[in-house]
Amino acid sequence: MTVYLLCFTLLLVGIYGIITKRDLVRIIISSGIMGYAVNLLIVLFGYKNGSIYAIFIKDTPVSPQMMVDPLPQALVLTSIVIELGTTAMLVALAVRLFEKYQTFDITKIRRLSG
Amino acid sequence: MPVESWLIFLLSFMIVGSIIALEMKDLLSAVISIGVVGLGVSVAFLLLQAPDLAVVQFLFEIFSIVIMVRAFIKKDYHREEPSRVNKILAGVTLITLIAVFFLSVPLFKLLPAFGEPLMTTSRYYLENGAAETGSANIISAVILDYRAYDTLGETTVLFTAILGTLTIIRIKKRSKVAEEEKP
Amino acid sequence: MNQQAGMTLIVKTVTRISVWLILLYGIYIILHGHLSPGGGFAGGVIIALAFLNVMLAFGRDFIKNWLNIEMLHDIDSSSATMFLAVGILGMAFGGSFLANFIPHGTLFNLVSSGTIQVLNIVIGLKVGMGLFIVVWALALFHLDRKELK
Amino acid sequence: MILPFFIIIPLLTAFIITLIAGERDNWAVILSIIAVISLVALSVFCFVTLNGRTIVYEMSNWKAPIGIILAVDALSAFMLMIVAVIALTSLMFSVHYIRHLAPSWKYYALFMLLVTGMNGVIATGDLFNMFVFVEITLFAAYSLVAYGCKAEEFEASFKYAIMGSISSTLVLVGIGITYAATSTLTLAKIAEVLQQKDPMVTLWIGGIFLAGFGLKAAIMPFHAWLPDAHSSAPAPISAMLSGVLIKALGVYVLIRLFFNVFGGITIFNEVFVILGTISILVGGFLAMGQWDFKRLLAYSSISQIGYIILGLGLGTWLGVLGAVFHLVNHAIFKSLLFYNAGSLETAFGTRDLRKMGNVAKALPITSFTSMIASLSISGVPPFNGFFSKLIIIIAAIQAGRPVYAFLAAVGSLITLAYYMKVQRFGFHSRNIVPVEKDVISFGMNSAMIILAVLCLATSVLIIPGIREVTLDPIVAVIMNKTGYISQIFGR
Repeated sequence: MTVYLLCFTLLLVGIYGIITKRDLVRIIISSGIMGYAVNLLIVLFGYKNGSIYAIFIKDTPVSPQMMVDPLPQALVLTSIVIELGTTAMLVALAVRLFEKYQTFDITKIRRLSG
Repeated sequence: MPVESWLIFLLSFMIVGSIIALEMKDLLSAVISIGVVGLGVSVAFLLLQAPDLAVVQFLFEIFSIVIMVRAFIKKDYHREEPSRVNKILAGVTLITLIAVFFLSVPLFKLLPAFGEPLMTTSRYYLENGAAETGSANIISAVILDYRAYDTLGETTVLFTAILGTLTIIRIKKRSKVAEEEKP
Repeated sequence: MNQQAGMTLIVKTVTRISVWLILLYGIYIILHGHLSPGGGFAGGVIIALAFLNVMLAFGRDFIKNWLNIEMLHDIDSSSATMFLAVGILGMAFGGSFLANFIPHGTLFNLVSSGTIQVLNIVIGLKVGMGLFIVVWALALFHLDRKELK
Repeated sequence: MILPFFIIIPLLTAFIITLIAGERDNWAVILSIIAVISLVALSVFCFVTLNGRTIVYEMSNWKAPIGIILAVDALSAFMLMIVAVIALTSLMFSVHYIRHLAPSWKYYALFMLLVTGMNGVIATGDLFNMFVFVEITLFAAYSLVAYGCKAEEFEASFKYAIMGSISSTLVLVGIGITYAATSTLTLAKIAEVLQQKDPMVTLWIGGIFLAGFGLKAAIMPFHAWLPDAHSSAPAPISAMLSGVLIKALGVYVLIRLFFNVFGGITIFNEVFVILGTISILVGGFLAMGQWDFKRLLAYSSISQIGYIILGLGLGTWLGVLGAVFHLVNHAIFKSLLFYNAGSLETAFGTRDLRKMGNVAKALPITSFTSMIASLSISGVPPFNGFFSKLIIIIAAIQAGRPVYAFLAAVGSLITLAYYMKVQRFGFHSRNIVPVEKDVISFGMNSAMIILAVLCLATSVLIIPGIREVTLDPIVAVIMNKTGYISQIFGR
């Protein structure tokens, strides 16, 4: 239970960073933190006490009951790649924004009214 | 229960690391502390018996650090501009997030405790995954056979992200030098 | 090969050896995707990091003629099309989209799990080429901005 | 048997366009138009031959809870048809518009990926798979919004990307908690397991998903990103975003989750009604003050989405009928209005209503179709907007909520007001402004005419004879609530 709550606080730190930070790079960093927290939370849901990784090895028979839950791990493998896609896209946008506005401060990037 | 205590230590280390990453004035050290937090996640995956994930997280972490350093540190801009952070907004968000935290504590009790997952569908994967798909690595079996459609979507996400980044950075596919940017 | 591009001589000589080992390790991870941890995604990123290593050590112009960048674009999109082709073949032979229609072979040996291995290779190529193109685009973007000034 | 083709056709086209892309983009244009026409034919065929059944297609030959399934019922087939039709008209409009803006094959590849993502979200019956295809749609939308490479477009795309990453994180947290509570990912199985679980879990999951997908549907508290993103995108893309994307990613998913999976809990219906009404009023007031044509249309989208959410929140048969009918009407006339904005922009080079001159003679088709669209969106009788808003208002009265009915009517008046402003300044103002001669191509005009005709045609849907065949099976699917489980598992 405490592990879930710690992971949830990591998520809240990420959300805090996105809402209050002024600097584009900080916003990209906090979106990264949010991604880590969510991936970790899903894998935490899939862990079984005293289990081993879900890979059969040639000559050491392992009973399937002793293995950890493979489904959350498959989901998180996909969402890690999505995280990288988001970061690459945000970095590309931030670079072009810096080229146009010569600043990383989101409050100064205000050409759109309202 | 060594795993849970190790995880609690690692998670609190990561929370401190990410707070430092947000509050640090210098940009380069902020990016580096985020790298450390990412590697902490990779170690946590190892503790949670997920070697597949630890490798992929570790490598993708290196990649996002390379992209960020490549894009941001090259500029002659290391210190964050001293913009006036809106104190009220920061205070209000902090209070609401703490309230959300305490509201969700009883809700986390509803879920099965840490270490006792229900595993109704994934018991099928473990029992006859190797037999039906012929792959020893059950996670590869789940990704590439049982839920191969997810991975098709996943490849398309990566394809779209790369195509989108190229569109935004306006590198023409055929020409050698980037075309002159229209003002 | 002009000396001033890229890093010092020591880094270049070390990279000249280590790049091939990294590439070999990446291919190993892709091929053994269904037996050991790792697989298409991990192996692909290792290949992308190998190319990145060369680009950082030897500079952009060296890599432009060492690697044909247009070919990378084509491999990237053709491997994505191959993934879809395997899916359609599965629909034709295996009964439904993305079915595992290739015979599984015996457990634990190298060529053993039908389309899982084929898809691992396809994803490895896709992730490897695609990620290197992203970093290449970022590097090229800085190149022309300096010339603009 | 035909279900995977909804995803294969656009995806294969996108990959082939990337492969054969040369300097000139006419290959890309031909391929994508062929693909979208085949999608329109496929979706119409699928909707017609459906008559009330739910087609289930098991991916890679595995049964429902083990593998992933595609589940298409009347609601999904209807949404697939809307996506295909609006994609076809947007493509026809963008052939000339994009050549005028920045010709490149990338636009058409990203457009096909956008259509793939939406088709994937609508057709799938698996929760995590829906999230992956939502991500595809969002990535394609970010880069298409930033396609023009101007400063405001990067800013709008960055803010849209940040909002998108927050909502994706919330959705992923929701999926994690749903998996922890029910340990399955197939929507029908989740619904089945959630019935035996403690109702607090369903409320918690519903709250997180409401926040996550509400952000994508730009419902009131989460609407901030929409005006920037929809106004700075190229016109055909804002038509796709406003007309279809916020519906396929936002409203459709909310319907599927809150009616078919969670079984329409009264608390969420109340929340929908309140949020919908706030969206109607605030969206309308904000739209009044706008002078930029596309920002005005973006704010009016928020207000019209409010009507759909209000209709759904009522939970009665009539309310849901009004919501579904308004959903298709809004897709049609909002896309038409964005096309008009696009053609005005190419003709005058500006989006500011004050700087526009007398268009009636210079661009006859644009001004005539925009008159039709403005009348139908503000609910003037012969057009489709009138009937759907009327049904929602009557349903609100019947459901014993006269206050919301009154507010909806006020919202409709506000809509009428700012569209009259658009007509007066945009199309019939007195100042003479130089107009670029014959810059509106045949493709753009035909796209506008098709949608104008559809504006009239869809008002026919309300006649009882035709309604039984078209709208009633959709409302039956939604009102069936957790009957969705027996539809999927066939018992």
